[in-house]
Amino acid sequence: MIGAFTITSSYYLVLAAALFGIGAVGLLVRRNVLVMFMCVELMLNAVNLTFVAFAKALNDAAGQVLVFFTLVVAAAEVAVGLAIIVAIFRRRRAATADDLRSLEG
Amino acid sequence: MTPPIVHPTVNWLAISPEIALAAAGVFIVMLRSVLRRRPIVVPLCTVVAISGVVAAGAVQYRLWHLLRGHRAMTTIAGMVRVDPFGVFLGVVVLIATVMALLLSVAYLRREGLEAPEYFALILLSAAGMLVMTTANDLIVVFLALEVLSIPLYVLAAFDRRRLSSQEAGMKYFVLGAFSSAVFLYGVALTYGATGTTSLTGIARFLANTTLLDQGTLLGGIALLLVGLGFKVAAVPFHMWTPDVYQGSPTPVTSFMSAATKAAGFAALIRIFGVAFPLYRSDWRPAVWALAVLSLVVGNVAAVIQTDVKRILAYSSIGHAGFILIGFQANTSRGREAALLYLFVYAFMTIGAFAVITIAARRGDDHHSLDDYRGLALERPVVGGLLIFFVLAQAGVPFTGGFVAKLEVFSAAAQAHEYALLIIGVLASVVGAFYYLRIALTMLSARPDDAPEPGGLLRRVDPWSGIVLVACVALVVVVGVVPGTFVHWARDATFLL
Amino acid sequence: MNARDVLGLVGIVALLPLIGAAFLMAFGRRLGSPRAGWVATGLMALAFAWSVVQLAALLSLPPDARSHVSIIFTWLPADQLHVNIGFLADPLSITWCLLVTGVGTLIHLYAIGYMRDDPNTGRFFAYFNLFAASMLILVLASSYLLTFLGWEGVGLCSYLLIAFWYERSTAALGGKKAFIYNRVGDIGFLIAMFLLIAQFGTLDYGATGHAALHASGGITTAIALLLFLGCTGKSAQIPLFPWLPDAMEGPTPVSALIHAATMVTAGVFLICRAHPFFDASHSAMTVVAWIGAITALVAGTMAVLQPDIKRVLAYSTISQLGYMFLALGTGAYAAAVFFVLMHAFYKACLFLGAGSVIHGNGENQDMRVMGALRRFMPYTAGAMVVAWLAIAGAPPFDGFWAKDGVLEAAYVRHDFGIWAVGIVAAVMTALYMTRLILLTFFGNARWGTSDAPAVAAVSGGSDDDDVVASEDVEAELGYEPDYLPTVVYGEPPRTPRLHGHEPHESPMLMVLPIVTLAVLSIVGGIIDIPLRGGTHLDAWLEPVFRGAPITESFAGAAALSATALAFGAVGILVAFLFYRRGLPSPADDPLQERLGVVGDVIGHGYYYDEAISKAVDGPVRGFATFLDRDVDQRVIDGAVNGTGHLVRRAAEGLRHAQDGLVRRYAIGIALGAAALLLFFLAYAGR
Amino acid sequence: MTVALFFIFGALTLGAALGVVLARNPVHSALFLVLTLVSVAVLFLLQDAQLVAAVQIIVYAGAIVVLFLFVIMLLGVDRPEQRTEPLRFQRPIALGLGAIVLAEILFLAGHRWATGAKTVHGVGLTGGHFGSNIERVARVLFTDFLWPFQITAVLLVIAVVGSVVLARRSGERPDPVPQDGGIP
Amino acid sequence: MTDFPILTAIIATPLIGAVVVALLPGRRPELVRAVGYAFSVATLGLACWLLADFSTKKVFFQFVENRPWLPSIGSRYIVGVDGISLFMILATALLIPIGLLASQRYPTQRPKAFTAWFLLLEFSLMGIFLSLDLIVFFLFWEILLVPMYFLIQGWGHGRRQYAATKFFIYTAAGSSLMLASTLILGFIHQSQTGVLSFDYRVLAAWSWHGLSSTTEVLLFFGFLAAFAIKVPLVPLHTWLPDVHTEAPTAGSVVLAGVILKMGAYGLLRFSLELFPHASVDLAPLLLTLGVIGILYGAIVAAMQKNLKRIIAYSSVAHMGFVIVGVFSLTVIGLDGAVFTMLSHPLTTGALFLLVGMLYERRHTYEIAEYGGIWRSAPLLTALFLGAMFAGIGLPGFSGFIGEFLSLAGTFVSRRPWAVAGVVGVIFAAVYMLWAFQRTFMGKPTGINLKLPDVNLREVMVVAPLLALSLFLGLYPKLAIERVEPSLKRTIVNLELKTHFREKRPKGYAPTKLPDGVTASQSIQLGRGAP
Repeated sequence: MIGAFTITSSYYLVLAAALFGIGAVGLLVRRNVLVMFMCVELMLNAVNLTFVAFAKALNDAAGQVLVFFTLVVAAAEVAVGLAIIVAIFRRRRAATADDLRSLEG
Repeated sequence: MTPPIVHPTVNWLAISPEIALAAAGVFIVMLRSVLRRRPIVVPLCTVVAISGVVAAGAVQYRLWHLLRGHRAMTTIAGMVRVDPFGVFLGVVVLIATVMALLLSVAYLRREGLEAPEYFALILLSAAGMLVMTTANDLIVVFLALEVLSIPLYVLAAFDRRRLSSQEAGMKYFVLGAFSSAVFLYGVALTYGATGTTSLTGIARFLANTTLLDQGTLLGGIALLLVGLGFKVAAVPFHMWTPDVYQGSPTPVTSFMSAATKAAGFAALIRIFGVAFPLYRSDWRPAVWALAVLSLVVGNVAAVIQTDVKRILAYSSIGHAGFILIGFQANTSRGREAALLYLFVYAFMTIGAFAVITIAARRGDDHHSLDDYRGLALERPVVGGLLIFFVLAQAGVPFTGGFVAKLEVFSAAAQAHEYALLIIGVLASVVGAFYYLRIALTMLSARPDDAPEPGGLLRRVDPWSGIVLVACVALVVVVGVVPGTFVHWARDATFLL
Repeated sequence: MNARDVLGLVGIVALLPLIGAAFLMAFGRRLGSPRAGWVATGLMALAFAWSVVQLAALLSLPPDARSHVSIIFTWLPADQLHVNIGFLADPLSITWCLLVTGVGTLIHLYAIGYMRDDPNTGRFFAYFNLFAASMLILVLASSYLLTFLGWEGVGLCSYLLIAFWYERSTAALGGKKAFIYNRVGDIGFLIAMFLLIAQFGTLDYGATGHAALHASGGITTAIALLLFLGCTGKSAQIPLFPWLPDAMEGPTPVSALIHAATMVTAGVFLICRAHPFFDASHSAMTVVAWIGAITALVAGTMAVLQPDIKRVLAYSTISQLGYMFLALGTGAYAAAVFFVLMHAFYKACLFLGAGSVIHGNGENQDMRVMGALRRFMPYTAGAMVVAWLAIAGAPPFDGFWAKDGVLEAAYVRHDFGIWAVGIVAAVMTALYMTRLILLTFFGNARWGTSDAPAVAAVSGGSDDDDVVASEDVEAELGYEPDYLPTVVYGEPPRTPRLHGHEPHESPMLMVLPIVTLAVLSIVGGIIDIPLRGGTHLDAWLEPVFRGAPITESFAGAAALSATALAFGAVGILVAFLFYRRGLPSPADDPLQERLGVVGDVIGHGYYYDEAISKAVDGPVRGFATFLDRDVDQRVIDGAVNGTGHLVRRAAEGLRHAQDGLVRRYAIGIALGAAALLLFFLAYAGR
Repeated sequence: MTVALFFIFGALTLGAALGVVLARNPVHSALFLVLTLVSVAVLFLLQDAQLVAAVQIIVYAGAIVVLFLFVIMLLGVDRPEQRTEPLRFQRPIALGLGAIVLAEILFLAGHRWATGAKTVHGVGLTGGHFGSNIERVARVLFTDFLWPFQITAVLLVIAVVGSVVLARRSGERPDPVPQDGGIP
Repeated sequence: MTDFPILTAIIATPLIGAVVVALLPGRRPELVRAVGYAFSVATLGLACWLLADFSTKKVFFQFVENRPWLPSIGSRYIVGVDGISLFMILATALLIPIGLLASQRYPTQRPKAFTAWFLLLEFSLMGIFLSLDLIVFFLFWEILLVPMYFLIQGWGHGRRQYAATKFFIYTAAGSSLMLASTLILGFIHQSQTGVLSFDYRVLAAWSWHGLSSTTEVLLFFGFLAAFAIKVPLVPLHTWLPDVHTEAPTAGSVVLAGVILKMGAYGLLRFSLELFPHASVDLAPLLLTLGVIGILYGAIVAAMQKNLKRIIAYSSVAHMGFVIVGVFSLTVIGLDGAVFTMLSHPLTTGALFLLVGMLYERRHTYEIAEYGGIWRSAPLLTALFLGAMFAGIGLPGFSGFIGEFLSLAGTFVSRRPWAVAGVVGVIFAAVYMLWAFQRTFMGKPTGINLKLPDVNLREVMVVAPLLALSLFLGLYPKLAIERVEPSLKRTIVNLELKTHFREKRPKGYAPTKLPDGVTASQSIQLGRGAP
């Protein structure tokens, strides 16, 4: 019964899409910049999951290779992003995105 | 048992511009760590940076002559494709880079921001842009996007004394990360739909296969468009632009506006031209909408702005709209127009930002129109140059801006995109309004109690002078005798 | 040098005063008074002499050959249209030349005296000469277009001369009014020319004259009526007459020359010139005749109660011009021309006499404060009495013959209605002229013992509401101006400004022309006495009007003359009845009291002018204001600026969206992504 | 077995992701993030991606999240966030957009997601004589993806330089002009 | 001598002058002025030489030069002159030195920049009237805005910023649509024939059979948008009074004198040839707008309280005559239109100069501030009288010839419009005489009693214009015989391309070309013909 029910890559892809959606919504609704970054990580993870699922579906190792690049990018982004937050935080004791609105119009 | 790993052949000439820039960047970092805080380090780094750009430029020159006449080099497992198109935009990037570097010299000294890392970051970002111009694989495009963006996030936030600078960096970063995640998801979907990330591979696959389920591919295309639309500041992905342009140090803004746009459009045109030509009837309407929105929003929103940098930011959104017109036509003429526009725009915008860099008082914080009141009266040359550049951006005849707009509009006319054409010409009229507003302000007398415009400006430093002269010369020459430049752009339109 | 060569130089007639005008415009101020006047007069005299030479040259030719066109150069070669600057010398034009230069010379002479003390004599004579030149071009032109040039030229000079004393608002308004009324008429002239171009492709008198013979009735009627519209403007006929009374604001020689003797007869001239079109259209002729008759009567009644000596003469001129059109309308062209000539003599005499009276009477032109002046200015009085008899139609003065010819023509053509109106109008003529003479030269002397208020308010022209007191004028200018606005009906009598002096006769320079014209009024009729062998003028003009309906000589002519005389006598008698002792006091006019409301109506010119002024000030100005304020500024410019505001409003909205919050910006990106996906979902791939 | 694992870890992934978004305290968010990453790593394992799964845990959970926590602690921003959303319509729009985008992706993809060509790069996950997963990945990475691999090197240099520049103490050099007035 | 590129010289001389002036030291205004005069007078000299060399026999373009400019879109630098443009060139060349001379004393500030912009203005105007390539034409058309903008902005009065911006945006909006239409036209031509060219002669020889009627009408409106705003046609005129009121005298002179003619010139040169069917079909509309312009301009002018606004609205009325003349579609009407275009610069130019002189004395344009000027300034008044009556259209002055021919031509083809237009003749007298009365007549008070009269320089500025107006009024043949071959060609082409001839009123003789010119040559606009 269970054997008849197989998990195709579509399941993973839908799961990844949902994860991407959660990450995106999280970025929109959270004010803490750090949490916003985490949401970006969620989105990137969703993409990784997508890559891996496609790699499986297409029987292509390249899909898994792409995950590495995503990882590197995520790491680099986090490093720089956190540095920016630290720099700002030194000036102002505030970490929410809504506090930074001197530039507008 | 297992077959040996065969490393791909590398055509070093094809990637040497990137290598030159990256090497110069890394070299600067090394110098910084070796020389520490000796006074020699900044001039030395400047020289190294400029040498790097010049070296890259020399290679591009060589490549141009090698490749002109519809030839291309593909190397490193097909990931790099050097063709006249890439070289042309690479040259635009390099021009923007060297001019931004020249502008930075005096600026950094004035603002007390002198740091070798600044030059390194600009060079590395430029290297990313060059990678972008020759990228033949979606993942390379993505990585190039990151390589060019991350230094820009840092550079935007480079002025530690100004919170607005840090805010700009922050906003740019958050939105950039968001949009690149979206772009990456687009890459993933495209990969899933075609089994490859290589542009030529995608094209080959799509040419040979009839997809019954196009959904994944179309979703991928849409998300790719979002990510690149963000980079070129197309509406509705534009909202970072005014804030970031305003907050960033002005030379960085000039670099961003000219070079990033060139790189972004390089990717946009190449991806959609090479990989998805068969889907043009699908993506052209979408680009049409982006173009119209960019034209309207960019030009209309600028009308009531009071900060000069912000006005130019909105205008750059409008310019993205004009370039999108050329892109949207999806013809050789359209690409030619877009290329010429990017070329001319680099000079027009850097020229304008150069004047703003020079005229800004120390602190880089006084860019409201009131601060520019009377500038053209009291400093006729500097003020007159800004007027010249904004008029060129408005598309006044006998400037490159006019020729560029003309080319873009003719592409639309040839492609029978009449609605887009008319919206474009009307948008350029609305645009003229705020450009004139800048001119008008600079020509009207300053109240007696207001501080002198231009602040400490007594003499234009020679490096900025070179930039200004070059920009004026190029904008005028393209406007008066456009033949040669149009010819170059036409030679560069060849994609496949 | 044969006669044709001489006729080829007919242009010199016009050229002489033109040279004078140009010369005086340049040097008139330096020349000063009276030298400028002498220059102008001399040139006019020369022109007269040359006209006489032209006359002789024409006479030397056989009657049928008395027409010569001399082309100077091509003026307007546009497509098929080809208009030359060319002069046509024929009996008609030379007649007018003689009139203009002859009477013109006399009036120039008079003006030397009249304008002696004016600081702007040079300018005056420049305009005067320019007027003469324009008038001569008008009559000598060989095409409608060149006539139109002269036509407008005289209009210009009329404007400049009426408004010569520009500091007086009534003069300025009078000039403007004259020009604009004339322009209204010009529309007719212009459209007539367009019609000629459209139909015949030419504006040449000769060619159109021939073409008119073959043109359809509708076209000829249209052309004739349109030309006549032009004539009503220039010759002050109904409906375009109100400018002429206000034209009296000009110096009196101007009134005499332009607004009595010459310019106003241009309309008569034009119809004579264009007679083929009128000949071909009976309905147009009828219109002309009736308009003329009604004008003669109506203007005559308007003149009856006018207090101002010049305004009486102005209305009289309108009325007399009506007679001329009456004659034209009945086809009696020669009679009309004869009337023009005779009218020129006696009306010029009357105007110059009036000028002399005004001049000798402390610049007063209010007849109510005159009286018994014959003792102080005998020559003027004598001359004016002669002219009075002439205009009233007493034989054997020239007016008798002229009026007789006109009325007879109407009667013969069986236009009895017109004839009757003409006869009644003759009563009016006799009445108001007798009143004028009696009030001015006879009866009690009212100029010394005025019961008028010490400071008389002098109101301006009828369509001007700003009130100018003479003292104010003096105070303003720092000197006493030697001119004042004309007196309009209903105005209180003015204080004579004799300052203790008595009225005096004018100098010889002014008297001489008056007397000459009086003599001409007596004997002038000789040229066209309706007796066998006496119709010189008819014979002279016959080649011009060939093809026009012939007026048969009529057996009952004597009876008709008697009737007219009888009616004229009635008018004179009525005037004597009321005015033989002058006025009881300057403020009381017995006839006016007797007429009551009717008096007010005719005194105000049937309120015609007032009605027009009201209309212009009310609805017309209101409409223009509406166009300016509401349509132009609010709607049209409002739409333009509204577009700008719309853009601005949109920009405000966009600025509002750009609220500085990075999460909002992210929403923008997400929104874009959703929209793009939606687009690909809904549209793409199909 | 795989079905059960998928549903368990799938649910865990989504739940933890929701936890990241919903947790008021950033520290909790970071911990939920770790949970998400680990769950995803398990899902990787289920898809024959052993190397990637390992790297996922080492790099992501091990390095990146630690970095997050480090910064949270450094800055002392572990105060809970206000529940109320100050921006009007932000949440409904965000949720609506999220739902729409998700629905659109799912609808667009339809039944078949992976429509692409198989094994374009010549190295499949299974089959062929390419050895283990690590070898297969390495084979592709160092041949076809050599150029991107080199670019990542530049990217890391940039990350280092950028972080250093930004995080450097601004007190290194005295500010020559008065600072900004700050933001109201 | 025939090889000398005289047209290029005419275009380039002012440009060189502007550059030279810009390079001169700003501290030597007298030197700047001298150089300005030198270059503008040199241009005038070249223009007169052109007039002398211009053949009255040739129907097509003369002195044509043809060089590549922007090959990618087939745009070439093609200049040529025919009767239509010849007198626009002359009018421009005449008004520029006069404008400079008029500005010698006032405005006082920054003479160098003023002179340079003024010469640039001349440069662009010459380019507009000589270009035969639609793109190059647009190039000059658009660049004109820049010097004009800076002249108004830098040397205008009161609300000059508003006026300058309004001018720029308003006219740019119109011309942007023209650009769009030009490009569409060119590329439709390319798609049909494979040749990408913006040579007006090439397009004119093709468009009449190459375009669908809807396309033709739409493109016609695209061009009309630019031309109608420049003319200006009611209701697109409201920029004009604002701009005139605020512009410096010299700017007003050139604006009213030449810039307004650009629109009519464009209609005549481009619309009639490129869109013959639309021109014929829409002629009633344009005629109606023209007549409305005549009447509306005159009525609104009468209500103005500002001298410059009066003259501005009078220009609207005068340009109405031009439009009526053009769309009468008769040779006489076109003669009248072109003649008005030639005459209006003279008369209105003189009026603006004189009003400018009043402004220099009193620093106001408000009529209420004046009164009785005649006494203190008789010479000024005399000049004004002359200019006024020349403007009213008194026979003997050039204005009359133009109006007369325009209306006569209209009457020949379409009577009701002509009759309505004639009424404007009255209104012209009303508003001008009224303004004159209030300004110059009446009793002077206060400062008006002691206004200085015009000096020799000021007489020298105005007198030539009036003298020319008088000369042309008496000898219009000088212009008409040079203009008419071109106009005949235009009408013949119109008749050949459309079935317009059949619609003519009965008895209207078909227009004939001069001997030796074939119909096909005419439609080709003489391209390739000797």
